[in-house]
Amino acid sequence: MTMSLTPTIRVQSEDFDLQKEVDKLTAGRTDIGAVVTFSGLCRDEGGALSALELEHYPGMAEAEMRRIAELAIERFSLQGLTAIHRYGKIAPGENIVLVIAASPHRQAAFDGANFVMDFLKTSAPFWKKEHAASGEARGWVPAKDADDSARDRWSKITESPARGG
Amino acid sequence: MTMSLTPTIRVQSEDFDLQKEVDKLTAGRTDIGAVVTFSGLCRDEGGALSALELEHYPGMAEAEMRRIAELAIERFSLQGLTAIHRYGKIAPGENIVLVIAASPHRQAAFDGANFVMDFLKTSAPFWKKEHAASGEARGWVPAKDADDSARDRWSKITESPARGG
Amino acid sequence: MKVKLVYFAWVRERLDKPEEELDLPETVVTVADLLAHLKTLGEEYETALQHENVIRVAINQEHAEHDEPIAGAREIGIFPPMTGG
Amino acid sequence: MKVKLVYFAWVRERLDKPEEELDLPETVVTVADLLAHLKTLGEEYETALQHENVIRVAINQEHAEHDEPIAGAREIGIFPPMTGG
Repeated sequence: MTMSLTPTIRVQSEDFDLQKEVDKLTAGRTDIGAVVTFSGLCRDEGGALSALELEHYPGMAEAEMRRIAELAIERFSLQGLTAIHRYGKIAPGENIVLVIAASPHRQAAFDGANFVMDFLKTSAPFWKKEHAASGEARGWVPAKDADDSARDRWSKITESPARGG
Repeated sequence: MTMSLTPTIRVQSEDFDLQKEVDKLTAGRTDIGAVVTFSGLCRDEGGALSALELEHYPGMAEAEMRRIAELAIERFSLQGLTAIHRYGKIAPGENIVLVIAASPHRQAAFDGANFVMDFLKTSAPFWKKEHAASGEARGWVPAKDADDSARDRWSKITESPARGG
Repeated sequence: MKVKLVYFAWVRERLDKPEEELDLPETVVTVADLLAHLKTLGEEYETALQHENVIRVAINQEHAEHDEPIAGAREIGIFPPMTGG
Repeated sequence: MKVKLVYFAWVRERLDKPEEELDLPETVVTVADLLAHLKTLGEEYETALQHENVIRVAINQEHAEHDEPIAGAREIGIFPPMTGG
């Protein structure tokens, strides 16, 4: 179960397909019982935005995502983990980020994907700039304290309250 | 946000495609920020199983799934929810169940999908029979106390510890 | 009172039928009464329903406790604890 | 000490350049020293780095605290708090 496993990490401008990415993770395997995916999408904030522009630190972005993914694999004994983050201009309704976690039982898959998202938000070097509906740049999205709190809860919890099969 | 929304509920023998089901949920919308999917897969238990056979109570299965879905939509203010459960013979590595939850922010989507799975396991009328690698029936899967505990934790938590954006 | 009974999983297998119509005596008021009555109908019922505490019942396709009345039931489902998902 | 500096998001925009090579004086030992030194290089540096407590720094593509030494750094990234995901 805890063979050293390599997460799939990608930073790309193209979109991704959930089913194809899940298939890559589960192909030929009959020991995976649960797969959780998280997709983060661009919202238009009630029509105020025409796009988000995602900037990243090439090299470091992949390295941080890999570090976070490996922490999650270790902590939740995952059987597979994929993290894909897009960059460039992204329109409302489009995908920004995908995390997939696979495990024998469901709670570890939920926790693994949730953990990766919380750390990715606060430590992977990506920045969002808003483009107004009118077209001009509206400025950079400020970091949220709520994201720090979401990350910090993982240092308080030693084990999850319930573990279903 | 809290317009009355109808969950998509299906009980079917065919497989499903994650991306297609997510697309149906998010089509034409620009207010969804987070989509969490859970897929439950058939495991072969270390090579011991050749298949799981899923029996269900037609009519009641859909009704219970809808009831659980509506509870989740209300409790987590979800923007969309899909629950699909397969029946019949399912081979190791194949999908059994899919839950998709959509919301503006990530924690509600995680909680919504997790909640639906916990209740679906304990109250949707489905039963699993194991078929041994040799082919003959091995008997019915017993219910697990861990599944009851996983469900019961939702009556203790009034609000989730952290809510990131 | 005429009612349709539907059985699932090992309850169905032990009774060797998926459903039946039964005419219940007046004395059968609750779910527990129904289970007790069924156990008088033959050995296969006794075997299928022997562990009454694990037997789940649905009245008109909604879960029901053992102390609930069955008045108004058109269809009663009897089955083991659920193991889907 | 010669080092490559790379800038992102509003730090990059305020400095109006994505990167540069700098020769740092011996007195620059920590990340905080580096930020203080940069602020002496011109008004745009002062503006970009004025709120030092929110400025994040990575040494050789790994996050670094402001009190960490920069010895051995080939590349130093300077940027605002991250907002990906």
